[in-house]
Order: sequence, then C-alpha cells, then structure tokens
Amino acid sequence: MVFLKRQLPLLICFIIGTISAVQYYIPTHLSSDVAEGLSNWYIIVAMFASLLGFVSVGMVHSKKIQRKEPGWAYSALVFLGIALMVVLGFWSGGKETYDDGRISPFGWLYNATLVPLQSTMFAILGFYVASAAFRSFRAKSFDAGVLLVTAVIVLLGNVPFTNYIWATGLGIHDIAGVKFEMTDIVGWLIGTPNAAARRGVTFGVALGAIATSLKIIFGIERAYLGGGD
Amino acid sequence: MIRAVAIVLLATTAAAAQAPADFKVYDKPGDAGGAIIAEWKGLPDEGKPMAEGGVEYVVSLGLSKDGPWTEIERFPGTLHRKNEAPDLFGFSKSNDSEHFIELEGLVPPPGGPWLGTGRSLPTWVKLEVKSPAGAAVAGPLMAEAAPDWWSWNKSNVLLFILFFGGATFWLISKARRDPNIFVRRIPGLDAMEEAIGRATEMGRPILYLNGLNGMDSISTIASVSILGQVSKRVAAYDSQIMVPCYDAVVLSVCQEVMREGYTAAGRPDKYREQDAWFITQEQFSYVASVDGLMIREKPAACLYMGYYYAESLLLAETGGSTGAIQIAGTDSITQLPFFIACCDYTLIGEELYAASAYLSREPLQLGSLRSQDAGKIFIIATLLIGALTAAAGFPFVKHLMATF
Amino acid sequence: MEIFGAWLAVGLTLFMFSFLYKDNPFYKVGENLYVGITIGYFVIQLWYKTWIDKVWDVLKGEAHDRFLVLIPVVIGILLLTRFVPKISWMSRWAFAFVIGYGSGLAIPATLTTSVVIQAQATAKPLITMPDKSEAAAKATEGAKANAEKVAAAPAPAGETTEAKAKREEGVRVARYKYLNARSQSEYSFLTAYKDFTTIVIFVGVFSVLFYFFFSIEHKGPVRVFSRIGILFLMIYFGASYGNTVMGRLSLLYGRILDLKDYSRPMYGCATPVILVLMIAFLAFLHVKNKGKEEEHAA
Amino acid sequence: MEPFFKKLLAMDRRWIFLALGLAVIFPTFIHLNLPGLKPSPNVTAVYDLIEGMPEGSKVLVSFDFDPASKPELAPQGVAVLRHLFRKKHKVVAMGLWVTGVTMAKDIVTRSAKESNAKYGEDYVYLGWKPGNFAVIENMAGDIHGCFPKDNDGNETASLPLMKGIHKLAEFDLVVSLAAGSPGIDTWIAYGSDKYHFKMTGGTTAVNVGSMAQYVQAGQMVGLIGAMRGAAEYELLIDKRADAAAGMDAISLGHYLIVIFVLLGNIAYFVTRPRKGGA
Repeated sequence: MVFLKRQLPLLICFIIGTISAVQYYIPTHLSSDVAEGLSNWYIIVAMFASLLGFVSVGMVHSKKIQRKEPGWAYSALVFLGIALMVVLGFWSGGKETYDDGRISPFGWLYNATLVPLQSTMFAILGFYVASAAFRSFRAKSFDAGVLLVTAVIVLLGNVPFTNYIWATGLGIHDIAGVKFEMTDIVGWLIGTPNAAARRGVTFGVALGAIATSLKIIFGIERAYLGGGD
Repeated sequence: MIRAVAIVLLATTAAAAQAPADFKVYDKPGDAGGAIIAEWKGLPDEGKPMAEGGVEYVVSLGLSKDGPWTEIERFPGTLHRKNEAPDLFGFSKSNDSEHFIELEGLVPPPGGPWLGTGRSLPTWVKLEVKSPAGAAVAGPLMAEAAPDWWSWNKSNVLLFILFFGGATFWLISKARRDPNIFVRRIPGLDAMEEAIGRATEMGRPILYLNGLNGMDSISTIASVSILGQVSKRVAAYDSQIMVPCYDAVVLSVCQEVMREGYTAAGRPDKYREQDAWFITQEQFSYVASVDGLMIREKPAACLYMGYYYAESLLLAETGGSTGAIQIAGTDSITQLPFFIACCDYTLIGEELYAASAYLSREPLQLGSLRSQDAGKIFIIATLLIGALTAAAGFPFVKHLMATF
Repeated sequence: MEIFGAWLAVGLTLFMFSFLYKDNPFYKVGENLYVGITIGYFVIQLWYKTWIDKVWDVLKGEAHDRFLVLIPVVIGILLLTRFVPKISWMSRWAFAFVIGYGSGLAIPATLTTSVVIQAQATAKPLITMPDKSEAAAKATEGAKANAEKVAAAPAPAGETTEAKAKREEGVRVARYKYLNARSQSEYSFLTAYKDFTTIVIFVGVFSVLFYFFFSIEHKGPVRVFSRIGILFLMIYFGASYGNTVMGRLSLLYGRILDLKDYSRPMYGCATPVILVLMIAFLAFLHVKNKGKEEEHAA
Repeated sequence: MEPFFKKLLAMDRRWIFLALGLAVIFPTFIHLNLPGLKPSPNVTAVYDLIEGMPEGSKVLVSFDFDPASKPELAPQGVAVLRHLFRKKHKVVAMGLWVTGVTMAKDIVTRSAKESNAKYGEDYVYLGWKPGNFAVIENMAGDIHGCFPKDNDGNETASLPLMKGIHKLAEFDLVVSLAAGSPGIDTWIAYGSDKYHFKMTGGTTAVNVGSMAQYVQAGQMVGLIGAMRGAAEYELLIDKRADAAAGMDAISLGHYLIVIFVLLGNIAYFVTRPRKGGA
C-alpha cells in the first residue's frame, strides 16, 4: 500500500521525466513520436483536470444557491453563462464560423461577450499603470530614485513630441557622433542595462529551474505529494 | 589579339576540368533518417563570376552506379559552403572553402521497413563541375541513409546537465552530513511571518495565489512548496487562508499540501478543504473574480507566488488599494517590474525557488541552493574566459556554447 | 442580431469598467457571467478539440496503437478520484505524470534557451579590434566622400522649414553612416562607445548574478558587486515599467474607440444609453444606501 | 502649501483614473496633431511601394487578426485601404482568421464607402475559408475554386473585378495585416516565396521583432508596426485618423503619468518629517 501511495508516484515521475528529457537528444522518428504522444497524453489528462475544476466550481456555486447565501443570484449568473455557451456551442458544432464563412451563434456569443470582456480587463491595466506609478514611484531611497528616474526618462522618451522638442527645439542630435536623441537614450536604457539585468535574472532562474527539475525527477523534492502515508 | 584570347580560354579550361578533391558521400549524422550528405573541397577560382572562369556545381542522384540521373541542384561556387552548417561540420577554418549538400527524402527499399527505423535504398551521388570552358565529374559514390540514435552536436548541453546535476546531488549529500549552511537574508520571506501574524491580529484572512501556470511548471511547484510552509504557520497562528486556483491539478495539490501543513503544525482539525477552490481557467475572468474577492474580503496579506502574465498589475494594484501587506515572488521576467512597483516585498526570479529552502531549512533544499551558486560561478567564469579569449581572437569558448 | 451583440458588448465593457469606481452590482454581474462564459467556452473547446479530436476519433480510427490513448484517459480518470476521499490518493499518480512531464521537458529547454544562447550573446570581445582590411578602409573612404557630398549640397531657394528639416536630417544620416564605417576600420570615439556598451552589459550580468548568491555572505567585494547588481535591477524595473505604458494605453485607447464606435445610431447609440442608465442606477443606489446609513445613525 | 500636498499624497486613486480617462478620450474628439512623429523607413517603404504601382494594380489585402488586436491593426488597414483606393488600385480583401471575418468586412466596407469605391468593380471582400496555409496554396492554383462565392454569397465569377484574377500570382501585391500566425509568415512561406508576388504588411507591437527579419531577408517590402506605424502611415497619406489621434491620446497619457509621479514626489519631499524638526 505504501508502495502504491508513495513510491509508485515517485517512480512514474522519474520515468516520465527521464523520457521527456532524454528525448531531446535522440533524433529518430521514434523519439519524436514519443514526444508527440506524451504531449497528446498531457493534453488529454489536462482535459480531465479541467473537468475536475468545472465540477468543483459547479459545487461551490450550487451550494451558494441552495443555501440562498447573500449574493446567490450572482452564482446563478455563472450557470447562465455556462448554459449559454454550452448550448450555443453544441448547436454550432463547436465551430465559431461555418465552413461557408458565416458566423455561428457560438462565434457570435464569443465575439459579443468574451472579446469585449477580455479587452476591457486589459484596458483597465491602462488605468492601473498610472495609479501604480503615482503611488509607488517615490524616491524614498537611492535605489528607488534610480528606478523612478529611469521610468520617467523612458516615459518621456517614448512620446514622439518630447523627442521633437529635444531634437528640433533644443537641437540636440548627437554627442561627438554618438546619437543622443531622446529615443536613443531610451533605446540604450532598454538595450543595455535593462537587457543586462534581465539576462542576469534569466541565468539565475534557469539554474533554479534546472535544479528543481532534477530534484523532482529524482524524488528529492516531493512536496507535491502532500503528506500522510 | 585573337590568339591571346584563345590562350586564356585554354588556360581556364585546364583549371576547370580539374575535379574537386575529397568528394565524399555519407549518411547524415544525428538525424531521423532519410538524408545523406555529399561534401567536397572547393576549386581555387570558384568565387569568380562564371564569365571570368568561375564554376557551377551540379549534383545528381541515381539509384544505380550508371544512372539514370536526376539533377537535384545546380549552384555557383559561392554557395553551399560548409561554414553555413556548424551543426554538422563545427567551426573549422577550412569549412570556408569546402562545400556540402544535404540530400533529403531518400526512399526506403520496396517492402522494407519504414525510414524512421531502417536504411534507405543505396543511393548514388554524382558531382559535375561546369565552367564556360569545360566540365569534370566526381563520383558517383554510394551511401545509404539511416536513422541515428544520438545527437552528438547537443553534447555541450548534456555535459552541463551532468556536471550541474552531479554538483547538485553531491552538495545535497554534503548538506545532509553538515546541515549548517549559511543562507543570506531574503527580506520578503522574513516579512511573510510578520504578515501572517498581522492577519491573525486583524482577524482577516490571507490570500495566497499560485500564479497562472499549471502543475507542470517549475514556478508553480516552487509556489506550492512555499504554500506548504505558509499553511504550517497559518495553522500555528490559527489564522485563515484563501487559495483561489487557476488550475484544477494545482488546486488538488494545494489541498494535499495544506492538509500536510496543518497536520505538521499539530492542527489537522483546523484544515478546511474549501479554503482552496477553483475559479476558472481563463486569465482575465480569473483576475476579475480575484479582484472582486479582494475588495469584498479585504485580506490582511496577499501573497503572489508563481508565474504571472499581464494580469500581475491588476492583482497587485487592487490588493494595494485594500491596504493589504503584499509579498510577491515570480520568475516571470516581464512581470517583475509591476510587482516591484506595487508590492511591499518581491522575491526576484531565483529567490522564488530559494524560498522553500529558506523557510523549511531542510538540508536537502539548502544543498541545492549551493549547487545553484556553483552554477552561477561556473557561468561567470565561462563568460569571462569567453570574452577574454574572443578578444584575443580565439572564439572557441563561444563555439562551445553553440546550440543546434 | 448585430445590434443586440453591440449592446451586449458595450454593456459588459461598461460593467467591467465600473470596477474602477468601486465594487458594485454591475461589476458583480459582469464578473460572474464572465466566469460562466469562460467555463462554457472551455467545455466546448475541450469536447471538440480534445475529446473528439484526440480521443474519440483516434479510437474509431484504424491505427494499430490506437488503444494507447486509453492510458491518458485512465490517468485522467484517476484525477477524478479526488471526489472520493477514500481513494483520493490515486490522483497522485496523475500528479506524478503531469509534474514529471513538465520537469523533464524543462531541463534541456531551459538550458538551451536561457543559459547557453544567452551566454553566447554575452561572451563578446570587450574591446573591438579594428578591421584593418583594405575593404573596410575603402568603405570608410566612400562613406566619408558621400557625407561630404551630401553636406555640401546647397539649400534650394525658397526652401520650406519642413524641407529644410528633412535635408538636415539627410546630412546627419550620411554623417552617422560615415562615423559608423570609421568605427569599424579604426578605433574611434564611436568604437569606444560601443565597447563601453558591451562592458556595461557584461558588468550588469555579473553583478546581478552576484546579487543572487545565496550561500555566500554579501560582504567585501561580493557586497560591492551585489550593490551594483541592485542598481541594474532598478534600471531594469524602471525602464521595463515605463516601456510597457505605451502598450497598455494603446489597448485602453482601442477599447474607448470601440465604445465610441458603438455610440453611432446604427448601433442604437448603445454606449451613451447604457452609460446614462448605469450612472442613474449607481446614483440611486448611493442615495438609498446613504439613507440607510443615516437611519442606522439615528 | 503643506496641507495641499498632504491631501495630494492621500488622493483617492479614482481621480487619477478620471484624469487618465479624460486624457485618452479627449483626442478622439478633438485632434491635437502633436508634431514629432517621423515615418520610419519600414513604413515609408510600404507607402512608396503602393504609391509607385501603376494605377489599377491588383492588390490582395488579407486581414489576419481578430478583434483583440483591432486597436493596433484596424487603423493600419484603414490607412492602407484609403491609400489603395486613392491610387485607384483594385482591392481584393480576405482573412485567414475566423474570428476576424465580420470586423474585416466592416473595415473594408467603411473605407470603400468613404472613397466611393464600387463593390465588384473596385473591390471585393471574399471572407474566410478554413485551412490556414492550405487556403493560400489553393488560391495559388485557382482563386475561384477556393472562393466560389464571396462573403455575401455572390458568385465570385460574376464579379467584374474577379473575372480578371484567377491565380494568386496575378496579384501585383499582397498585404497581410497579421497579429500572429497564420499571417505574414504563412503568406511568405506558402505564397510569395513560391509564386513570387510582392509582399508587404503590418503587425502588432509584440510581433514587430519577429516579423522584421522577413524585411531584412528581403522576403517582404517594409512593415507597418503597431499603432505607431499606423499613425506614421496616416501622416504619409496626409489623412490623420484614429491612429494619429491614438498617438496623441497615448502621448497625453504618458505626460499625465509623469506629472502625477513628479507631483507625488514633490509632495513626498515637502511633507516628509524633517530631521530635528517637530
């Protein structure tokens, strides 16, 4: 029993992990077939995982409705959304557009609801970049000051009008042949110190990720199994 | 005058009639089968335009030594040089003057095994050299295409994994013997304890998010191990935690990990399965829900651990507006700036992976932190040597880092 | 149908935007519908794209290994044992599959894209050796002649300010081309500047790596480097943040453009009508709640 | 002054939202036309190409994006169509993305109406067919076979403009406005590389980097990048519209954020408790 509960999962993890890592080095068709097969398996398993999620969402909200908890009517809207999509989806055979190019009811609902909802949430980000900048770009320390100054330079430099004032108004184009317009300054900041720091972080992240992966494959990191027997 | 031209023509004919040296045909190494390679040394005048005595190469295939021949490609002497394919020929200087051509799509023998596992029909390759003045032939030579079982040109990556993996396991076993390992402070993690304490005092919950990646992502795995440590402390302080999930597998793993945390803290009775739940699997509807949750429940602390996309700011800015202590940890390079701006503490990149080692202080985990440091020293050294040798005109370290 | 779609889109857009004011019934409606709609959408996608395409059609097919597809189905069903506490441990096998798959793939992929390729890009010569070849000198010479020719061209009579600005721009571009060519054939100020940039990248990568040392105490030279590393990180955070604003504001502008589009009579003036109705309702709610509060106070 | 700054620091963030909202909405009603926008070489290349073609050239415009990328790519489409119609070129429009079919139709119809272009003679909207790259290969052989009917259900063969066009290679230019794949890359790999027609296009900000390689490799002429590229194109055809207004709105937004940051910092330093002070 302990084998089934603890060792077998570790063994599965080791075998699947090794196969998917080693496959990178084997060029044969067999190897790429295995890789493709595994990724298909993963997609199928993920489908059941989603099913697990959907059932639990259904349970959470149906409980709310049953018990008439405050705001239960909003939970009913979740079911309304699901029902609308599922009914129109099956009705349209899962296609957003029919083969002759006409848009299906499913595609219509997608365009009328999901598209505006997604892009509105994205647009709200526009407001949030402003308020977050106001609240957090304070020169409370030297480091914070560096962050603030860089951000302000980039913000200004990205506006064509600032560059117009800088280049045409002030007449600054270059220093001894090194281009020095606002856009060049922004380009340097993005392409040089910013890129260097990103690269440094990327190296660290990669090493951490590889170490973690190795620990998982070899069963050293097993937090995901939870406790118990 | 006319005689002079004739002499020049004769001279070029003599030069072009010479067949290329070292004509070879062989199975393409490190491939899935079905391709062979032909290579030969270039001729001295091949770089010139045709009219000035340059050459044209014509490669033909046949299934027997005597043809019939199918012309595959015809190209001037300036093309198909070996230096275009360092994955096959490396970086040798002589590649600049040698040619190759890859011949793909070879057919298996009738009734024989499929090319993915078997060899192709014996295939003959003939190379003709043409110039305005004359022609010469090399070959025909025969080769069979076969699948290979190892990509040798990816060995550099493999070597690094072996060394790094070896170092990791060695340092872990060392840490087991001597668990007294120095780890530098990570302020965000020290603040976590404080945040949990504050939540208890205020009688408000803690919100913990695992990011938007699935359980197959290293960031999520790190996040889940941190959740284990956090739930231990939450149980000890008798505080409350909310874990809305983006992925159902992550949800299940979170429930396991939290149960384990509560048990380890001696409070298995306090564990409630409904503290972690699934919302939905679409980025912005998930965020819309979590934002609503934050405004309504007003958590005392928001912990964002894992991988995030554009929604990072939507979460952190809303959390900030409710006055919660916010601690983020992500290895998402593009979203770090937003967490830095909005959160009180942020674990940057690798610090996310270090967090569970830091919190648990388990020797196993600490040992792997040391191996990561060793990896960094190795990278620093390689870069230094690479830059210095490159400046001195020896790019071999850079060539060692080539990926194919 | 098109008009109804427009009203739906505008309504949902404004419902979500209303969160900027505060949490309110409109937002709650939008939020919960959104969750439901995405789940419904996923159900359909999974049914057709995964279940039908990857399982059902394969099983119905002729392939000799078609029954292999039952393995992931079984693994998937194991996940559902979560609902039966007694056997829920079986779901661990499925976790193990998912996690093992991800970790295995991550190792070579991360190493190649995040370590080796990045390292290759960093390990550049810190000091450029000028290209002493004849071709390089010739290129510089040509660029120089061209720059002089462009600069010497007389301004046409009655030149507009715009044309003048364009001509001057042309002179500058020619000069930059010359200076750039010269920086390759001899060690000039521009070459020094380019080397400086390479060195800055080098120092940046190093010092940030130093910042991440966990098991070494940050004192002495390590401290100096990790301090420099922090400064680089700050520039990265500031610059990346500032650089993202453009994209985010474009999306906001796009949304507003759409709303403006839907204000046209052909869509029944959806935007202004819904906006006015929402504001009226929120104002009503505000007054009503205020009345309640006062009652409480009394 | 101090009380004012104290208030400023504690300001409700909704005032920022309001200010930003107004700053972005304002230029859509009143065009500011801030100077400073310079057409980049890649955008100019697209313009020069269309400008230089003889009147009546046949141009295929493919709308390969969905509503999510509308803010960036629709203004590009409008600007390019305006230019094409102004030069009296013949336009055939279509799309490789299912989700963009109606949106593309709206863009084409509106631009055509404004330029008094006649359906069937000056322009045609074919719509969408499934198959990604296969559509392109199909069109290379026989457009009428691939699209027997246009988007509105008219027989393609009955449209006067389509009578003169049977194969992809007969187009003088193909323009792909793409938010990803299928898009520019697909048109190049399955179309222009094989059948040798001229190719150009536009893309979103995130894709500019990966698409620019095709310009460098000479596989396409010029590239319009994001909203900024669209604004530059509007400048070139001297008809400032949505993208130019958008650039103004975005510029105002940037300035507003900078002003808020500066005010916030001034307030922070003024109200900061001083050393030794009370």
